[in-house]
Amino acid sequence: MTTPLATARSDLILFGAFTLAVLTMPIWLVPLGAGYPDLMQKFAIYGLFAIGFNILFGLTGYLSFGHAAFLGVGSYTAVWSFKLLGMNPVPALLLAILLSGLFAWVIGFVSLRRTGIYFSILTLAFAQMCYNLAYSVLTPITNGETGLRVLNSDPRALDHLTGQGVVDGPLVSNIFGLEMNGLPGFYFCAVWLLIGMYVSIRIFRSPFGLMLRAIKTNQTRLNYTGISTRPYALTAFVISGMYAGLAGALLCVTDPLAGAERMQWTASGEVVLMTILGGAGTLLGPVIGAGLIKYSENIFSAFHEQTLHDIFGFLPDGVEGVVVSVAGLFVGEGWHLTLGLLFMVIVIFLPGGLTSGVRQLVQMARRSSGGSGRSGGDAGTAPQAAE
Amino acid sequence: AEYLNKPTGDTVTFGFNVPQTGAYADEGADELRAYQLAVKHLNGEGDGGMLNTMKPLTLQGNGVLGKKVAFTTGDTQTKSDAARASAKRMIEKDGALMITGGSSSGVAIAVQSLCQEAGVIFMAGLTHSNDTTGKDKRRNGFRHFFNAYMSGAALAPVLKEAYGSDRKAYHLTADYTWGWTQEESIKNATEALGWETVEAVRTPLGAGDFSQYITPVLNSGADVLILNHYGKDMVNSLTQAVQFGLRDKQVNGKQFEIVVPLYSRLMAQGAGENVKGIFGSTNWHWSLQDEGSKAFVKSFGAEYGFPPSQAAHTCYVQTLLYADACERAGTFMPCGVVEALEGHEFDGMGNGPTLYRADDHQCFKKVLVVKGNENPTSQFDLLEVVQEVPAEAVTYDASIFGGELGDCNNGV
Amino acid sequence: MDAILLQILNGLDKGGAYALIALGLTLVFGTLGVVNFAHGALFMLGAFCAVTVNQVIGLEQVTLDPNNLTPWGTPVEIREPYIVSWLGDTGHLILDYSVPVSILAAIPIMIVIGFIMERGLIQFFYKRPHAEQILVTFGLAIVLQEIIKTWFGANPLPQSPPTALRSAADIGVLVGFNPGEIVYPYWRLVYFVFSALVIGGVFAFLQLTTFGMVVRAGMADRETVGLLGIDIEKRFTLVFGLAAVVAGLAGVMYTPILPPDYHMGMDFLVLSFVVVVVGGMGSLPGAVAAGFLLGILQSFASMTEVKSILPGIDQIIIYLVAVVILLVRPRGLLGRKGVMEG
Amino acid sequence: MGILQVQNVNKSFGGLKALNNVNLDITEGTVHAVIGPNGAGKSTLLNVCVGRLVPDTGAVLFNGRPLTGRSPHEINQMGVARVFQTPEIFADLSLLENVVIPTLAVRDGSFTVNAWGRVDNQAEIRDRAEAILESVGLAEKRHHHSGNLSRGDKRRLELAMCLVQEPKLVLLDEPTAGMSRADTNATIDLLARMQEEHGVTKIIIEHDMHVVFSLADRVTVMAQGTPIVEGTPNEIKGDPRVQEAYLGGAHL
Amino acid sequence: MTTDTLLREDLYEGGHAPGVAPVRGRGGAPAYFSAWDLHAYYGESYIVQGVSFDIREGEILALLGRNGAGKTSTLRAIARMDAPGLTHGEIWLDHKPLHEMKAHQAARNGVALVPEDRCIIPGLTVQQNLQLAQIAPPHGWSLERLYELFPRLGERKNQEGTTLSGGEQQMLAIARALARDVKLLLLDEPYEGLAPVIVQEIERTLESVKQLGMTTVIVEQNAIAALHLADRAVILDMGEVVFDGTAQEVLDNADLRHEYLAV
Ligand SMILES: Nc1ncnc2c1ncn2[C@@H]1O[C@H](COP(=O)(O)OP(=O)(O)OP(=O)(O)O)[C@@H](O)[C@H]1O
Ligand SMILES: Nc1ncnc2c1ncn2[C@@H]1O[C@H](COP(=O)(O)OP(=O)(O)OP(=O)(O)O)[C@@H](O)[C@H]1O
Ligand SMILES: [Mg+2]
Ligand SMILES: [Mg+2]
Repeated sequence: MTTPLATARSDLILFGAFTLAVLTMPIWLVPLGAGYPDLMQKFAIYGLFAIGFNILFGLTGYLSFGHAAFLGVGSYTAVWSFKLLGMNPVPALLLAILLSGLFAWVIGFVSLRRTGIYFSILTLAFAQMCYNLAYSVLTPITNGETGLRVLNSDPRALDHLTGQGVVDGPLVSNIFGLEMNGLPGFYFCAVWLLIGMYVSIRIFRSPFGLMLRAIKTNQTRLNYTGISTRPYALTAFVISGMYAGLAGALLCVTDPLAGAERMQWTASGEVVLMTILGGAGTLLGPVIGAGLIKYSENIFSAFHEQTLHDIFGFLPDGVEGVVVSVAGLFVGEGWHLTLGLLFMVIVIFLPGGLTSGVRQLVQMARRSSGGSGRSGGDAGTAPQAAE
Repeated sequence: AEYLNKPTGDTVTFGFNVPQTGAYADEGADELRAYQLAVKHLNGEGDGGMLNTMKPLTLQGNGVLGKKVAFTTGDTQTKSDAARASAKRMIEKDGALMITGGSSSGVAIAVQSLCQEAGVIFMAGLTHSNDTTGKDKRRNGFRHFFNAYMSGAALAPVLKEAYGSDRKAYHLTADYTWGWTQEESIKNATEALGWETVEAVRTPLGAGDFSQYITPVLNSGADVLILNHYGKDMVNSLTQAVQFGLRDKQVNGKQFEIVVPLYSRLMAQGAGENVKGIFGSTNWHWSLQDEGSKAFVKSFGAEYGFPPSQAAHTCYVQTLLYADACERAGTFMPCGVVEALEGHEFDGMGNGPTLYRADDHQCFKKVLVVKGNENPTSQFDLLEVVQEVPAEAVTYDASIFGGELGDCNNGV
Repeated sequence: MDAILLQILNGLDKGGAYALIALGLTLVFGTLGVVNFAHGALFMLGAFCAVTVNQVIGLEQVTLDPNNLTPWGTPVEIREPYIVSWLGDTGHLILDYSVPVSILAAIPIMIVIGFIMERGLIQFFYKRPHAEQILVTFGLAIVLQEIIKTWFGANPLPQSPPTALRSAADIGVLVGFNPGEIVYPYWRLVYFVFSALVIGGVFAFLQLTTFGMVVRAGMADRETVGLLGIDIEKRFTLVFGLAAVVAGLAGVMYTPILPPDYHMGMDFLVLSFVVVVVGGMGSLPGAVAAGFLLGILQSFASMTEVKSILPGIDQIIIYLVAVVILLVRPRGLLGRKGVMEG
Repeated sequence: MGILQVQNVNKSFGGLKALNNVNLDITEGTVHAVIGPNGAGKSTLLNVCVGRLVPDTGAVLFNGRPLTGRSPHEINQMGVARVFQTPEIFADLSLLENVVIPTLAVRDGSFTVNAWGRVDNQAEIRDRAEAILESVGLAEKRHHHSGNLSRGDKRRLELAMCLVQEPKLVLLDEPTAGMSRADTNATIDLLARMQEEHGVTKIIIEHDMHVVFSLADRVTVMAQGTPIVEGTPNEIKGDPRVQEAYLGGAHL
Repeated sequence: MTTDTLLREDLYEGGHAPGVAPVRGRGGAPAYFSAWDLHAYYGESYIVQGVSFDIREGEILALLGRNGAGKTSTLRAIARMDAPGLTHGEIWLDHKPLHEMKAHQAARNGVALVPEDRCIIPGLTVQQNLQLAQIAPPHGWSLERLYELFPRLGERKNQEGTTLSGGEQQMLAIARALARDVKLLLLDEPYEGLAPVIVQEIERTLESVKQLGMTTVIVEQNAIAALHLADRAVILDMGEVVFDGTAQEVLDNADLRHEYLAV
């Protein structure tokens, strides 16, 4: 976690390994049953969302419970950009980043007057207001419960200018004809994930990142050190809001529909859980947490009795029946149970989340095999790379 | 391939996308039961259910077009995003050719447009908004369930008969698209009878406690309360309205009444004895005595030990209709199926002779007006069918709700 | 006038419920410093205590009537509650009063649940960061609600108040209104009185007893209290049990108003946190005050007159008020300095 | 006119008058000690100077510019640094980072988004930070987690964090409380050395008379919110009022 | 050979049978209090590294050493606080195995720690702070008697404890310890941050505590003051005992003082 020893080289290795892992996802995810475009897109998008959230929460310690609002703003902006300008994702993403940044600035400006749980509740309140209004009163802008979609009758000015206006299939976001669904969609998101990750690494190692971490540990001292904390926190808030907006827009690039539930508190809670689960304040943790939650959401819920019977078919009949009915409690309609247990198990046994928990385990193993002395005590306090 | 996910092996995969978590999980579970039963029947197992009563019938009872039916399930969580993600998984990973299910209109519309874009068929489950086959209709999407307009059209004459034509109605409406379309439809239908609408108040989704919306009804001069709520909202608002003594009140010299335009047995169960004597409409009820209903109730009851809900019914029927259309079209190609379903007339599925209207992919059939049973003989016997309103009485001009079907999409 | 009075009644009633739920949450937070996302689940478990009691007393003897078949071919079941066949009218009476009776059962059950939760899980999280407390208690909440769902299904299970309290009271007449103008359900009045009693009881307990003093001291500095020979953990367990009972009773008594389902805890979770925070983290009077304040404001915001000026205001009022209050008063209505600000 | 002037400052907490019409004039380049019994208002006086508390009446001038009403970071940017009675450090960060932050604050001002450069590439910042750690004797521990330091070490770290900023005025609230004799002596040396090298003005609150008399050029004695005596250390030692109110029978 | 190995072998020759209070080497009399080979960690930091010493009844022991030597940690380990965690070692007080207890049990068995930062409980009055000490048995002095010893506290008994001045808070912390039936009083830097007048006052208090014959461990930076009060001295360095002897020996041994105490 400590910066000075996380050398530029180790960061580069980290980033290289991450890039490789992301780009080869369509290969190594197949045996896990997750190698289909939609889920991989979700991994990338929610990973991005969590990385951004982590810049705020992991570094400054400000726990926002309303980040879904920016995801929603990003989505709505993207769809409006599709509707008005055309199906090219680039203006949509830029506008989404811009607008969600603006939103974050306004909400952050107000919320950051408070700290701790008071801040969390302020952000939650803003997000819930956005959600409730988007669901009902703001229907002319958001299309309410049904969700905002692109229609053939929309102006799409740029498309018409470039002669791509008349489409006789579904309207899909595309860059010069390359449609952003399926694998191309995934790679498009993956590139953004990598950019997001790189920026995050830079921020972690920069003086700015150091200031953010100082905010987390002692604001009083920082103030008496001549630093005005509010603008730093606000910048972090805006940056993470922009990440959220970008993620929201990518959701619409791969699937041009923006729904209000994206802004509900459960969605905000989800990114909080992703980050803590993976390890707040670590570089990779949030992405891993996001992957884990999205994976269980999509894969565990897809099991049903039939699949279970197929899986446990090798067992003797009586045993199979029992196993299937027990396993049935955890998958299909019981997948929430699995998720809940997963949260509990990870946080109980791996404090600090998956990544830091695993790291601690490794250290513990190393310590019990190595000797310990007074300096051994320092091993725990000595700096390590962020992952 | 000539169309997306063309089955190459000896099975064809259907995607059953139902709410497994959230407020509609029980409804989702019942839908899933119906789907599994339908798959059984299609594959020639079990007693065949409605395959014995469906007319016309081309299915052979050996799967569809000679391929066994396999299925994949997913959780919509009653959220558009989750539902679409789950449907995409079915299409992209599991190779589903047809997606069906759902328990709310928002989700149905979202998944329907996804299926349109992806190029598979969507057979809607429980969705009651006019929009599903109105302004948001799609060529690849089909709805068997009735809608808010039909509820209004079916209910109005019965209400007039029971409560007279001089009534003042107060609406409480769930503040989202389905609530609005229902409020509009019921308002139009009742105002046509001569009823006056005193007030229509929007309530937030999931308000829980509705007391602050109910007290103003007390002294508003209204003598009928219409609850445009569904699911938990309906259970809560009805329970609370009854507690506030609304049904014991006399207003304008008349007995105060409550109406719940869209009923379901599962919801009625949640509201308990508060539903007694309250009018509403439903798509189907297990106590119907036609051959199709009897066959379905029998095989469902034998399998699971209790009668099916209307959601189960519509899902079961949709699956059979889709399979039959493939069989008739001789292909799973979406455009072929669309053609086979459009304008298709059939019978023996529980609601009398039915038409899948080509203009908007909406089924036109009998609608049931029901009333909370005063003396239930069992825990399932909560609703009593007051009237089976014939299809002609609820049919409307397809153009009134706007929307475009567009072209069918094969996904390639 | 009558409309306003009715809305005040609504607000008080709603406020009572909010306050009661927030009270337990604050108690746990203030004493143990634990952000308990499973508090809503305790509320839900309380409600399901009522359901279970009702099902247990209402346990039915099933006889099959072979002459009468269901449409799917099995014999029709004739059910009669054992309690009625054994006790006759008294049985009916007990069944009728199943919700109040459940209180008796809910108290020990909730204490046990509270103890198990605290000893088995929460105690290990006293010193962990709030974020991890959130994660683990949220996980627990999900697990609890899923267990309830597996057992009881997802559909609401209606509970009736006793017949005598089922209708509405014409309380307007008592203060000179015309008959029928101010009527309010008996059960809601009962609920209001009940919440006032419970809140008062908890306050008296913490302010006036030595136990309360120790607990307050433990809230402030558990380490030092331990140095004085006091086993604070034991008392914390008791406090957690108390909070569980308060939440559970709130749930039991709420069942006739809101038919319980497995998700009701989550539905109340966010709201109860907002109430607690608006009241000021760790302040019991704050939680109560905020509960009533938000309840009343919500009622007023729902009036058609208000909504016609500000459409949608009833959907956001709670959050709007929360924002305003937190901006005007940094630590909520009555919050203490330094609590949960880091 | 001195570098810091406290003019007629009053401050009450409820009924308690913590500062009662305090006037003080600190000459540039001197070490000024403030002593007095517990609860005399010494820490309160410092808090008023750095903007943590707002005085009820009166003003504090730094180089002729008012400090009252400014926020703490502005006051620091003007060149006033402060060591707290209970050490305020960045407990989650390493010692090195703890001193890097104030160094950056001097270089970059109160707010600069410098999100692209790597901290470890900024040689001059690191060098300065390491040098200061060296001079307070914490160099070895520079990669340790500062939250695990003993209290004495935390004090020294905090001192380093202030000194690295090269402020014009340092306010020290009991810099050696809880320090062992050895460390106290080391701290005295350090402060004396800084004084020689940079001539930074200091205000020191101390109960340890050894420290006071080794370092201070002038001493103000406070009691019950008011300065009662001011003078050189030797004048103070002999003053009977001081003996009675503060020193008791302690031999110096 | 380092001092401490010498001392260990000298003092604890042969160790002791498990479950029985160790017998003090010197003089053969059973120790009233003994700490045997304590090892303690803060998380992963190894802080107390095999500390052993013992005390006779009524003796006052000065525990000295420079900052970070582990004095506070040792006291906390003896009082059985959660941190640092004791991983190894035995602590016996009046034949009771403290190492098997938690903080509150140790307190019930006669350990009273006056912590470094006094830890007056916010929100409670002076009187309530004292009452709190008398909730768990066994009780020590009555409140009346305490107010007699500390008249300043009697005057302020209804004031909130945390608003007292530093010196008064220190008195309250000591009084709070005496309100319990103390067999072993642990004082962590009782003079810190106090004005000389107050230091003298506390010194007088401790003198009178000494007259009562209370077994005491005092940790103090002001080594000379502590040594004047104490009978014996133990010096810690880097978490280990480097000296164990009489207070007079330290006062006499300038080298020792210079090396470990810098006085
Ligand atoms: N925030 C506050 N609220 C209420 N009273 C306060 C506050 N801060 C200080 N006081 C009171 O003001 C008086 C002066 O306190 P101050 O901390 O300035 O004393 P001091 O001279 O620094 O004493 P010490 O040497 O013990 O640190 C004390 O009686 C203290 O209780
Ligand atoms: N909570 C803690 N976590 C980790 N390490 C700690 C903690 N508290 C103290 N330490 C470390 O333990 C060692 C001994 O600390 P301790 O407080 O016991 O020393 P001390 O002798 O009392 O010093 P001082 O005279 O400065 O109070 C120090 O190196 C310190 O860094
Ligand atoms: Mg002070
Ligand atoms: Mg210490």
